[in-house]
Amino acid sequence: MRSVLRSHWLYVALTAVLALVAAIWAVPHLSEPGWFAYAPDPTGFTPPLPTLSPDLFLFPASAQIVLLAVGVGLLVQIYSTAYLGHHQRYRSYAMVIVLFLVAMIAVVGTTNLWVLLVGWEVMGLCSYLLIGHEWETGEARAGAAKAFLVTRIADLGLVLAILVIGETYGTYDLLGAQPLDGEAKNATAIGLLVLVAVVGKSAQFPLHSWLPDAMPGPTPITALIHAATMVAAGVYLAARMLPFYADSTVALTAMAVIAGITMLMGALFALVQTDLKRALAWSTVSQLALMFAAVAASDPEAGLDHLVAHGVFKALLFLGCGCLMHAVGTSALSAMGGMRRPMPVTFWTMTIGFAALAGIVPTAGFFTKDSVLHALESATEGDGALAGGTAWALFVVALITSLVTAAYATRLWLKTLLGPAPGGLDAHEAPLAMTGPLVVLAVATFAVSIGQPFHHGIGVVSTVIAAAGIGLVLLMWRRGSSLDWAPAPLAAELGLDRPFSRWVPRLTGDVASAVVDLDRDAVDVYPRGGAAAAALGTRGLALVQSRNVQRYATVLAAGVVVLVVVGVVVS
Amino acid sequence: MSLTELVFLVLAVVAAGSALLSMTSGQLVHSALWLVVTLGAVAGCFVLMTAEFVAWVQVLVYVGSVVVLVIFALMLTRQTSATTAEVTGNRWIAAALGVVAAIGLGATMVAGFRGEDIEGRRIGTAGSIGQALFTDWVLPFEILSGVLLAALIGAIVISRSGSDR
Amino acid sequence: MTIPIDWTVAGPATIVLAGALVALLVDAFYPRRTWLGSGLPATVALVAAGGELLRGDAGTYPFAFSAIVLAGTLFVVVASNVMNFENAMPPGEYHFLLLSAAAGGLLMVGARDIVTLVVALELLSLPSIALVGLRQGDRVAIRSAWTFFLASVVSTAITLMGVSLLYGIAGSLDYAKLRDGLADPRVPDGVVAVAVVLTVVGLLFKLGAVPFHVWIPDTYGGTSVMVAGFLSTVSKAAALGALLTLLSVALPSAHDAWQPVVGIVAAVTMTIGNVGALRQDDAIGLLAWSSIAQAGFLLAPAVAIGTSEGLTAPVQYLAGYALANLVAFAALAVVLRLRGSTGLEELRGMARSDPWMGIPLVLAGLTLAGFPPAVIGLVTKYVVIRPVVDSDHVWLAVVMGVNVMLGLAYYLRLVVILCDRPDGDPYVSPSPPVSVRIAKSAVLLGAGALVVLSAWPDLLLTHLP
Amino acid sequence: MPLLYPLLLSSALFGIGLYGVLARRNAVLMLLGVELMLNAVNLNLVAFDAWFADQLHTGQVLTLFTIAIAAAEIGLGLAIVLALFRALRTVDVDGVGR
Repeated sequence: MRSVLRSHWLYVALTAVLALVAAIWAVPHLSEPGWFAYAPDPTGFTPPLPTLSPDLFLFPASAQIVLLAVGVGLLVQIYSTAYLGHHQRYRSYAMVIVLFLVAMIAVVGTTNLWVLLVGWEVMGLCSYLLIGHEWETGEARAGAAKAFLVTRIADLGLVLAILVIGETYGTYDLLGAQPLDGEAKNATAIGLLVLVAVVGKSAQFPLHSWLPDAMPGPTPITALIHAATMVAAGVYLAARMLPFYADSTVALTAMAVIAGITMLMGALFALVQTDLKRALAWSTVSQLALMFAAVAASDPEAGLDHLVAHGVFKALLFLGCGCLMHAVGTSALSAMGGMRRPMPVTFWTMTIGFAALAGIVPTAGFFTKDSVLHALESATEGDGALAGGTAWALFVVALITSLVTAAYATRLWLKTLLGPAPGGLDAHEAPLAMTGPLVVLAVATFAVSIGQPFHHGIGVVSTVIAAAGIGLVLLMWRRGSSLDWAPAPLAAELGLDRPFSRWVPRLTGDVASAVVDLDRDAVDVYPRGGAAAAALGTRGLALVQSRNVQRYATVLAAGVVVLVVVGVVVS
Repeated sequence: MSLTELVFLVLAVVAAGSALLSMTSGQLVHSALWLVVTLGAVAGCFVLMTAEFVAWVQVLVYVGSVVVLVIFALMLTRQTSATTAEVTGNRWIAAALGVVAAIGLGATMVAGFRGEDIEGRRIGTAGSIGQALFTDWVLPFEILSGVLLAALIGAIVISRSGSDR
Repeated sequence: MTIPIDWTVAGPATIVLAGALVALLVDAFYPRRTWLGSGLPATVALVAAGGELLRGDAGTYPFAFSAIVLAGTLFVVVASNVMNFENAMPPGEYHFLLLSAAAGGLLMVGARDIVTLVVALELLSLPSIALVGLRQGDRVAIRSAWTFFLASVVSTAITLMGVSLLYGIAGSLDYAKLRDGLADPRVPDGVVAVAVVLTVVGLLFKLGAVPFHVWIPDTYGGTSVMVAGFLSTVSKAAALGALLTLLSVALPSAHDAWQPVVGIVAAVTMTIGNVGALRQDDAIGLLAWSSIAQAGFLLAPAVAIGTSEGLTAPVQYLAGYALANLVAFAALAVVLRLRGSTGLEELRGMARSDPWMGIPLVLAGLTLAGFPPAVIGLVTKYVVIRPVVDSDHVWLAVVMGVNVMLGLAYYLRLVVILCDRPDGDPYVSPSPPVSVRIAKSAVLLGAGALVVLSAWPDLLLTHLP
Repeated sequence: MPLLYPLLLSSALFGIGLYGVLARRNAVLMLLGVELMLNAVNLNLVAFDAWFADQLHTGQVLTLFTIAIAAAEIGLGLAIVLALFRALRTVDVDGVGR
């Protein structure tokens, strides 16, 4: 029994069973007509708690995401047997991945908002545990705590949004609360609260800073969290809730502005990184913003299509990054290069991944990005709730972002895989358990493009833009540029992280200690302040006591006075 | 102003004044003795409000036993080192709270019960109180016996430190 | 006219008090003064009182609180066996005081006039104070008792002032007559507000709500662990039952005066309790602050007392909280006995090295946090938030939501520490004596109950009023 | 006799007692402050009872109970103070906190 428990394949089997069950459940839903606007029988929905029934229900779009999550989860689990199998805490790691997938399925598969909240919170907890998996390093601990705190702040938005939806529609069931056409109520409030929730979960501006700092986590986990599941849950939620706030120009404009800022910022940051993993993290932030832009343009379907495609190729890139790290021992760009010969599988699969990121035909990234761009272009014609000016700005920013994206994808490709190999490097191909998932994902990168819509005009424009970006970088490469740009503000990530790294922890700590001290010491401030300054001396020090009964009684009596005043004034 | 009112006012002044002295006096034993005066004056007030039985209990329980107990405790815990001050540095905030409490309560009383008069009916004979106590208020009376027993046992066990066990 | 004694209220309390006396006498005259010698009659008396309680009208509101008080005391008595090695702890007096306090709690919950309420409150308070200072020759314990005593008598005096004003306004202290008297008082509303707020103070003190919480961290930290467990559950249950009955039966017409006060106190209580708990590095200190925070959650639904949910929600929350809290305190008592410390570092990895005590602690922590898989904690959290939302106190519901999040931070820290890999040599538990085994079995039973309730929350929700 | 006389005396005594509890350095004298507060309550109760001429004598009965409770409290309180004194050789509240 012990040896079975110790065996890695037990966890893979567990994940495989989960994936199989999810697939059996989800695949029939894929071909169903209609999208989220599925109109159910509106009767018979009551506030679901306290029964806490899961109320599982899949839409075609959610079925895709379930499949994506369990698929990537299974591949990550297989990959981890080789990557992390000898780690002493492998078992807890593997179990947390399973828990994570279950929570993700709960979020995507339920119609009960409270179950959704539970899954959402469990995902937050799991990501905290996984990012902090190597808690021996201070970096991992800090990154984990930061991710937890930031997403927690955002989770308040979700709690409030659920409460407002319950108040507005009288039920906490998504189907029961489905607003009929033109009858969405409290749309702006719900929209803004949902926005707060997803901005935190999906690391959008201004709560973006946790995602790059979560990179000390094991690389497979980064692939799972930052490609397929947790950050995707934010986009999914925004799309899923769109019917509640589709009428609200305010909420959609806010989302569009945030998406615009984030996509360009993330792409620019990705362009100057010297660390592959961190560059990929910023790239994720930027791509997620693209999906939000689609949602803001009232075409969530395009956003979710891109979510699936991006999930596949970004998982591929992260896992490939893991193979490289396995080979060279670090994720710094300076340590990589010349991988074609020693690591052919990694080289070719990652090339496909970068191509998809840059948006080259016929990868899935090309088709879904074009769908998003097409959605943005349609929005400029005033189809959605976005004002024409906002939509135009967003469209232009998205085009610039594709240019930068193509540029940084090329740069990363050149710096990691081509170029001269650093001296003394003895790279070798990763074991089969690691390269296998890469191949599967590479195939999937093409497979997902099957059946994707193709938009002629946009397709040509975006291909030209991508080619320009790629060509520019290739040209500079030919000219002998090192491709290491680091303008100071960009390299410092614009200093946007400062409020989080400095102020927030300090503030929390201060408040906590202040309350404890208040009971012990603070009351003493009054007598000390009252006494003449000269008399302070030793007597003043003697007054700074803890555990003084009289101080307690004073607090009590003063509290009663305050309460009586409140009672009299209010009544 | 009737004689009763006059006597009551005198007693009230005595009670409040001695209470103030009791709470501010530097000599511990003086404090206890001033408290006896206060409690006696309050007992007098009870008599003026025709609550004779309560007044007697007040005198017996408080003046007769509680204060004696307190004086014993003061003697037992007399400290060898001379104490610097009999009030703590907390006294200004304490004084402020005391004044706020007194004025606030006084204002409440004035707002709620201005212009009412106590008729001089005899309400507090031992017979009528006993009747009420043993017919209407038996349950709390019985519970009270439990309170006294529990306090007694508690006091014994707490003061029996480091003895036979 | 006479007021008859309501024996459905007085019966169980009488049995418990009689049991207290028997326990004291057995201890005094039994030649070998053992822990079981007085513990056994105490247990029997509590069980008998439970039987007497069941003969009455089960399912009523006071019944639920009485049942929680009795069951909680029984748990404390059984788990207290862990203290039998302490020579400084006199068993007869311990059980006598514990049962006296429980009788006081029972009478408080059943009181139908303020005179009985005040006397019963004292029957709960004075033995509790003595219990805190019971460990003989222990400086910290006696200092804690002094803190608790002074805070308690001051709040009693303030409460009595309020009671005297209520009497002046309504002319009676019977709940039913108070209700009529306050419906159309001759005096201004401000006077009623002063009287009501002052009266509620004593009960808020027993509940440990801010600003009457200052005694809690010192007192819990200075006394025996099981006494702290008693204070944080049974004493709170009695105070809550009495408070809700008082507010809903006697003072509904003074609704405008107490409702904002109760709302504000609940909000501030849960916030300060949670923030205070964030910095604790001892498990007892953490539970002490967390019990302050939980008092806020218990109090919050009282703003919706006009609805039926406003009355039932606190009972259901209380049941879950009391069970989890007692399990936690009892497990910590065992830990303290075996390892000599309850510091969080001492607990590191306990769920692995000593699963029989560590896993119940994890369960209790998750329940208190309201985090799955301890579904019962989550459900009861929802139960208390719902009436608050329904009664349009959205601001309070938001504060509660924020505090659920705050609470997660330190409860999960406790859980993570417990589940961590133990550093250093794994702790090897010596074969514990029978008394510890009894306490351990109580912990395991309580943890089992938590598991059952988590799997089937309806069991709790439908069987309480 | 005006009802306000005893009520105002009671308010004054309550305030003075509260001051004593919060300001006296000696633990025994803090207890005396509590006694003053309780006496203030008693004055109120008796005054209202006399005003209503209550048939149930609620006010006076509660006064008697309050006196008994005060006696029980002071008994327990003094025991604690004596134990404190034995343990710490002081009844100075500042010293007790140390």
